[in-house]
Amino acid sequence: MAQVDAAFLRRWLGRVSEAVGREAGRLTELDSAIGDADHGHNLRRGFDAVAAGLENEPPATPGAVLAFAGRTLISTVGGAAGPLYGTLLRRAGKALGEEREVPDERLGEALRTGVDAVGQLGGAKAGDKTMLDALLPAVAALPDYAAAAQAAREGAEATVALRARKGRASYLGERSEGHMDPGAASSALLFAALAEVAAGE
Amino acid sequence: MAQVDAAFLRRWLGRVSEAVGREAGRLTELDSAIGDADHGHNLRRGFDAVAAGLENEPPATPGAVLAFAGRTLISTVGGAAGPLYGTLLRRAGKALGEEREVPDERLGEALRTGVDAVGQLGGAKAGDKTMLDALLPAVAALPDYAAAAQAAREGAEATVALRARKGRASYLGERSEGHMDPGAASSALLFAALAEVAAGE
Amino acid sequence: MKMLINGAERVVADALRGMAEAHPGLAVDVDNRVITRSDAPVADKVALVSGGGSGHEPLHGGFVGPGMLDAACPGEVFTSPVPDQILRAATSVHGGRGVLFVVKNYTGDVLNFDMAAELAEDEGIEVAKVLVQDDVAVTDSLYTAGRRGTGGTLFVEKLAGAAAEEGAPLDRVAGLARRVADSSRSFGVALGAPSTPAKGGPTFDLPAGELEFGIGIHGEPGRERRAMTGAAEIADVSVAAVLDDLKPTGPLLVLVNGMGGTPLLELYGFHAEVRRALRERGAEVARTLVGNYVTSLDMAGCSVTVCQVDEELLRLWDAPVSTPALRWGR
Amino acid sequence: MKMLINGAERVVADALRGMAEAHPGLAVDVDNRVITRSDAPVADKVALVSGGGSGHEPLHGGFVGPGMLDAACPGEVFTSPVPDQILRAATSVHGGRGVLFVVKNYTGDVLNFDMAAELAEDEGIEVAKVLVQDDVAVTDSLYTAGRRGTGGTLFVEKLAGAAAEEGAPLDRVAGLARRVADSSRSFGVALGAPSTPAKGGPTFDLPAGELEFGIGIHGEPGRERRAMTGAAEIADVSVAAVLDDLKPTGPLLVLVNGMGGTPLLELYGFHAEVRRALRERGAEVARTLVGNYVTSLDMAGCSVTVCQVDEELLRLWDAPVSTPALRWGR
Ligand SMILES: Nc1ncnc2c1ncn2[C@@H]1O[C@H](COP(=O)(O)OP(=O)(O)O)[C@@H](O)[C@H]1O
Ligand SMILES: Nc1ncnc2c1ncn2[C@@H]1O[C@H](COP(=O)(O)OP(=O)(O)O)[C@@H](O)[C@H]1O
Ligand SMILES: [Mg+2]
Ligand SMILES: [Mg+2]
Ligand SMILES: [Mg+2]
Ligand SMILES: [Mg+2]
Repeated sequence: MAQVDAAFLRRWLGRVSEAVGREAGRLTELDSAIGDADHGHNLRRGFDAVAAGLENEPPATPGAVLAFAGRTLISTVGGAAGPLYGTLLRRAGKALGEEREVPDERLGEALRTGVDAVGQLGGAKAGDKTMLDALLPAVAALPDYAAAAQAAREGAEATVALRARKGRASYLGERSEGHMDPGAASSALLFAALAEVAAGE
Repeated sequence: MAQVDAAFLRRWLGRVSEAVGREAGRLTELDSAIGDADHGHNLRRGFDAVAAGLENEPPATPGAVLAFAGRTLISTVGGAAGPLYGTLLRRAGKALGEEREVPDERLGEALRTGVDAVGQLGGAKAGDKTMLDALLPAVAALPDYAAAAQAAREGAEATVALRARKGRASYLGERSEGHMDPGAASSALLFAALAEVAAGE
Repeated sequence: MKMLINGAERVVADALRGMAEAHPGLAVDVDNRVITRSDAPVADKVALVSGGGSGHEPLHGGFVGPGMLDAACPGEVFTSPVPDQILRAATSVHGGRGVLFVVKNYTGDVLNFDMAAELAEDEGIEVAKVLVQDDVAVTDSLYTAGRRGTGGTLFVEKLAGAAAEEGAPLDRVAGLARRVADSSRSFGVALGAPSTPAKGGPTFDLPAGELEFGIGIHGEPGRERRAMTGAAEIADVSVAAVLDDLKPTGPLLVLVNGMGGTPLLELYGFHAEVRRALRERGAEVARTLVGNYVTSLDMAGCSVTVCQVDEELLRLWDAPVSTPALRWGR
Repeated sequence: MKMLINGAERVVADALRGMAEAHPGLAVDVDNRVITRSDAPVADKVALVSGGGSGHEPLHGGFVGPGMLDAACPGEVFTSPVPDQILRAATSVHGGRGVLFVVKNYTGDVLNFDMAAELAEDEGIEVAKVLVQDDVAVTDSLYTAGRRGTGGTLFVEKLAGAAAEEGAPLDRVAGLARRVADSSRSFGVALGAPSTPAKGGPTFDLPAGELEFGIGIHGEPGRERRAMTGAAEIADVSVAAVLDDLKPTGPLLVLVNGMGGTPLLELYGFHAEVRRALRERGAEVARTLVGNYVTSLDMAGCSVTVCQVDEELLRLWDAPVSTPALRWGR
């Protein structure tokens, strides 16, 4: 596969919605250990809305799909994850412009732009025990989707040992160590879904 | 033994205070099943005050001992048991008059008068699952102290099967069945202590 | 069970010290356990005195102040106050026009207030009494101690307090209080048991999937256990219980009351269902109160109280009140 | 864990319906989740908008009304509101003199309010923001998201609300709000975890003999676990924490706040100990509030907030306020 179109990204986000629906309990459980026990349920609400919206009025370009998804997350999720994931997808969508098909490399670049925006918005860096610890290695491995999924998973696993410096887990200080960051865990789900959809092509 | 004096009754109430102190948890536990979980702690507060008061300024006549104990219970216990037990002892004390020694029979009559006053004040009858179910058979058996203690114990046991018609246990309707009435249980303690003190003479 | 206390024996005394320092409008006699308006006695006003076991806060101490109670006597947790205490309250707020005792119908409260009334009359104070017995979960018959007093107490204290503030004489205040008591009905539900300091833990066990229907405010088990259900059905049952008993023909005051351990967020949602249920049955609501007013320590649960009012009672409800827990107007 | 709800997804919407019917002084847009004063927009007045996750009631919706907030935006339970919602609140209460956003310092709240501020400014509304970050349990350093906003929010909303009501312009109201935020410090303790509808049970396990010190209001575990102790020691630790950080040189407003699941009886007793601890350290108390104001659902526990005030702030504190949860004056 060398080109992605709007349908591909719609399949991706549909699969994310399924995965988040399936894993909402686990994500909320992770958030209950070092946060406020809402991450899974918030994301499920958001991605349900994304999936429903994409089905009702499917945007025709890859950029429009991501921009729509980003806006929807921003206006339905709330909390920290809503603006962060929303910004990721909105910026990525913007970066893709209006083309009907883009090569894998362009999608990778766009998602890198989105992840950079997450860093700017939240002020977190690699190693702060946030979603970025899964997102950064994942987008670095693109356009190899399978490698990106694996990098995200490993990045999420590696957050277990870290001490949080951003988000509400940082309130716990050293007590935040020993738990996986919920946002990193959900980021891993995003890239697992991307790899699955890519592999299915 | 044929005569009781103030010292005898002070010994009795001192022993009641010990028994209630020891059994406060159990009485409160009984009250928690069909009431509001305070009976033991209320009585302990009251009989502690009675014992302390009798030690500080020991009244010289049997009547004065009981009247003092009754007044003290009324002003320290609260709840249903405070006025009821307080009235029992106050009326019994009044009935004993000013003599320095009275025969067992007179004490028995006085306590019967006190128990009658409990019935009048609270409006309960035998079989209503209250302290009266221990008190009535107990005073009927006086002046045989041992028989009175046994009658009170059996009366208390027999409340297990009854449905409450007075006090807060009555709110439970049939759910009050199967539990011993806490007030009947504490009445059994009173008469057990009386028998012990009498046997020790 | 963990509690924010210094020891079971000190709970009430500590709370009174804390109330004294929190509310400049109250005068608190910690040793004698009497809470009064700091401007008491108010001359030429009927004085209202209430009280009961502690653990129901803000009832009664939180309702002391202009427009409501003149004094409250808190007993030990879930234990009626003693006559000496009630007498002291009565004498210190008596303003020359008599005292009304507002008594919740529990054996202990009735006996202790009656004894206090005798003592007060011995001292030349005229005393009248109103018995609050609004809890429809209890069958009022020869086979019970009669209906319990619960949420309706707030209505009696507010409306009679307003009448007293207006200068009504004792018989009028007492008559009005009885009218309010007669027009009030309550029904309560528990999702869990409260924990008392004396017991050191929950007063009853409630299995995960079950509710207690028809509970009181003292950690007593209820009339009946039912399978856990949603707010809508709990509202239906509660509203049916109070309306079927009251059979109102006029507008209602409604109190949706939290028992202490139910979050206000849930209580508001429950209120929405109560209003729906009242609407479905054609009941007219004049005024509403939602919050923790007549509690049972940390019990999770709620109660619904309604009180039928006419124009006079509605005017008295809207009259100014200035207490720690209820405050409006002027 | 049993809850008085119709289902986790409906909790916030149901509560809003219930608030709408409880408080005639509020206008509640249930669909868009915006609570406003029913007389909004108030012409020629700076408008105050706040919001945050639900589960802290009465914060913020219970503080909407004359003398305090113009609008509140409740998010899902423990989840910041979304920008659209905040924007709608701002546009509907904007009275022509700008809007002040009162934001508790959490990543989610900050991001969503900032996005809303951009959108509002696009629509020509002048927006200022005050960040409440009063919780001394959190080290404010590069290694954290900064201090959380908790009890101090009440002081900011009340005092800035009073200044806005007096007609002060946006920069003055915002400056005053920041001064109050800078002068406020909080410290909280949990005896147990709250249960969220989404999780369906407690958000953390707390063994029988232990306390969480330095907790927030979102069911996060605290900084530290310690062995269970009495109210006196908990007060000592809490008071030391806030005073050592604030180092006050003037009189204080004091909020002794319940987290939702602690009985008011216990809270008053705790307040007595807080006052003792403040006295021992020579702190002067000007005004006090004791109750459940900034809660964490049904969490058992408490927090202590102090705010140093001068004459102007004290006057603003005493100024009339008329909201569901805070009401005095006129
Ligand atoms: N400043 C930040 N930068 C990047 N990611 C962050 C930041 N703050 C929080 N996060 C991510 O957000 C996740 C929490 O999301 P969520 O639970 O939905 O929000 P909230 O903390 O508001 O409840 C964290 O696990 C973390 O991965
Ligand atoms: N009307 C009554 N007549 C006689 N005894 C009663 C009556 N009501 C209650 N009691 C007794 O009082 C006991 C309860 O005492 P206690 O728990 O101290 O008071 P309360 O019910 O006020 O909490 C009951 O177990 C019962 O034996
Ligand atoms: Mg979270
Ligand atoms: Mg009892
Ligand atoms: Mg009792
Ligand atoms: Mg959250």
